[in-house]
Amino acid sequence: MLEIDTVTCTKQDRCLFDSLSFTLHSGQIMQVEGPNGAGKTSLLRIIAGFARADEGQIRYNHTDIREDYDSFAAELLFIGHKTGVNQQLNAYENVQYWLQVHGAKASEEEVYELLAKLGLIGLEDVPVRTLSAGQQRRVALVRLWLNKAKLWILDEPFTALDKKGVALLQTQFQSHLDAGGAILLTTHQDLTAHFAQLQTLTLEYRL
Amino acid sequence: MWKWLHPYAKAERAYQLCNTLLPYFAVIAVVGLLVGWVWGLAYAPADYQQKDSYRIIFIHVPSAIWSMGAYSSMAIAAIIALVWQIRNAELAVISIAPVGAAMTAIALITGAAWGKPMWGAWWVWDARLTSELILLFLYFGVLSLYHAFEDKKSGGRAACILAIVGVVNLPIIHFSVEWWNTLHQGSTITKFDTSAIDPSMLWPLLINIVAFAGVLGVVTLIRLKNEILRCEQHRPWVRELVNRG
Amino acid sequence: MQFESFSEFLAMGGYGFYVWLSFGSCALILVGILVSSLADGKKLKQAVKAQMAREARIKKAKEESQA
Amino acid sequence: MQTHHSYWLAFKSVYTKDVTLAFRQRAEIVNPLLFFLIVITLFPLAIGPEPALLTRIAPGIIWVAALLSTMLGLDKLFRDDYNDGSLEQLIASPYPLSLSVLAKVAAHWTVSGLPMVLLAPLFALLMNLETQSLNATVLTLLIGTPLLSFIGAIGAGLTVALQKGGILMSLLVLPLYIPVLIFATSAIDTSSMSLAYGGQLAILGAMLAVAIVAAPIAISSALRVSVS
Repeated sequence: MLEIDTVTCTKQDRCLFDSLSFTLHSGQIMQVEGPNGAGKTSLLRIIAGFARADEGQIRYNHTDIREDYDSFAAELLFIGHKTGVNQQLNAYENVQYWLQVHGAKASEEEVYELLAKLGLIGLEDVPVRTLSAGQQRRVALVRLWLNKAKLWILDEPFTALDKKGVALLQTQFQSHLDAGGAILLTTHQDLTAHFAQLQTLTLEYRL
Repeated sequence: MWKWLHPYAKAERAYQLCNTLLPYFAVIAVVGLLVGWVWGLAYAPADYQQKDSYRIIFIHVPSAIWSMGAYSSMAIAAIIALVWQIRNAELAVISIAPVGAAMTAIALITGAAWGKPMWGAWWVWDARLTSELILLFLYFGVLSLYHAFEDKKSGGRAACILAIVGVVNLPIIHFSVEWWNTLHQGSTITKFDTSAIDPSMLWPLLINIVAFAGVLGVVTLIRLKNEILRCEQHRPWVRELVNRG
Repeated sequence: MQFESFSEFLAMGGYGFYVWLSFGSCALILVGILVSSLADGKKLKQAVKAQMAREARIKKAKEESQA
Repeated sequence: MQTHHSYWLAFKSVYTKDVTLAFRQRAEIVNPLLFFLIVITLFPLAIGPEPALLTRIAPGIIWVAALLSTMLGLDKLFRDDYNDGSLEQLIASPYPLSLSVLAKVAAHWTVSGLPMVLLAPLFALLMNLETQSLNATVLTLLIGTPLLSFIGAIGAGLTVALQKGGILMSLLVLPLYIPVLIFATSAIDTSSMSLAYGGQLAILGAMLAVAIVAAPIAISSALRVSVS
């Protein structure tokens, strides 16, 4: 499904990785590991098409993502360090806005139900800036239940989540994989116990 | 592995190309300026109206022409850089900009120095001078945008976009300023009636125009060489080059 | 030659100040940008040399500590 | 949840979000307007209150003030979206980025340009402009301020990733505003002489048409560079 072909990235004269190649098929989950500054986030941003690789190609279903980025984007769900949750809007508005911008629609009950599932009962209509970091993160993670994307790219999705939240997320990961999706994520958590089919990619810090 | 080496070869080749071209431009610049200035200053006849003050034309017109020429070549390089994603073209944009800005500055200073004896004022809101001033602002914009980015790759691409936006706007700005000028009927005295120019003045002028192109080429090539070295400084070929010379 | 003497050449028919100001500032700007570009290139090459020397020193120190 | 592709809906939601946010923090709308008003007030105080003189310089003052107060809101145009990651989400959406950008520029105009158009009669009054010039002022502002938003958004997109982008943005954008300034002020000038100013309006309109087509492309490529 996703092919990374000899991708090279240098940042400020430092080579983060060179000639990196791997593939990710549907139903697979891959964890990118490595110390801080090894280029995990840079790699995810290159694959999501935000940043440009110095060399190499990212292909999705055998076409370069740059050729038809919008149809690639329709199959992509990206949640980064910056989650894209607006501080002034409330949780419900944030979810609805995101859905509309991504060409989807959900009923009010559906959204409220999901917000409740993620432990945001009673916080649906207060500005997000008044919520805690973990709660803000959950507002963004609602998207995992509200998308038809095949490929999920998640940068540290478990940050600021409690144990219950982590478990909830892992269940959702599993159902996404079962439905034929693919996940590429970075995390410092050990996921081997939860996903039998877990692949790991280790990036080293280079000088 | 080969794919890895490919771009280095490209940068290296571009560097060598600069080196091959440099002497030709240098000869044009040095010989052209020498002949053009001596001819223009000492041998060309004085203008019957403006007397010897018209001699400023021999640097004012070439610098004004190449201030625009440099901007257009910069914009062409920017389009190449963005459409075909060629890093060397991006570096060319960054290399041309300061030289173009210098040309614009020369055109402005000589224009002012010519304006004082002709119009009695250092600065007159004449259409051509005003356009040159705005052009200088556009050059400064490109340069300061590039230098504001810490990541020079993003800075280069941002500068390219701005250069293209600028070149789209330049004719509009030029036209609007010309139009504004006729509207307000400020100083419409043409400095020099170009249609009636005598060959004895035209030849040194043409030589100077060519010479200024040579200067533009020389300085741009030197700067381009620097920029290539700067972004390739960790590559083996640069180290070899430094060791050799 | 349009001028009888050198002093006449300098005077430029009374416009000497403006003419020489123009040509002078033009020469100054062009020489300035040329020299600064050349100096920049020289500095860059020196920086590369310094970097190579630094790496050589590190390598040497490593070899010595191993030996 | 169901997929529901609609360009119009996507445009509308981006537009509504920006306008809603601006109305929630009313200072964002009010402050540039107050700035506009204060700048205009300063001129008679500096130059003198003779009605004839004011009439003569009014077009220039109104338009320079309009340029400057548009700049105030521009810095914020993409800043919040860049900081909270919404910009990345817009890029990684199935809709073209140009569409969202168009919506954001439209929203910026609604909260910055449109109020100026509505308040133009007041400024014309302050500057001793006559009725025919008042019409011209309103019309030029109506066509000209969207142009300012479009051109300014290019600068805002290029500088959004920079910490101190604000001043740099003015440096990039103001020279590009010159044609708008020239044609708009000349239209008002011409109208004060009771002459037809349709030509200038047509040129402004043509520039706006070009901007609607070309600027979103430039803005979205600028944003892609800033995000990378």
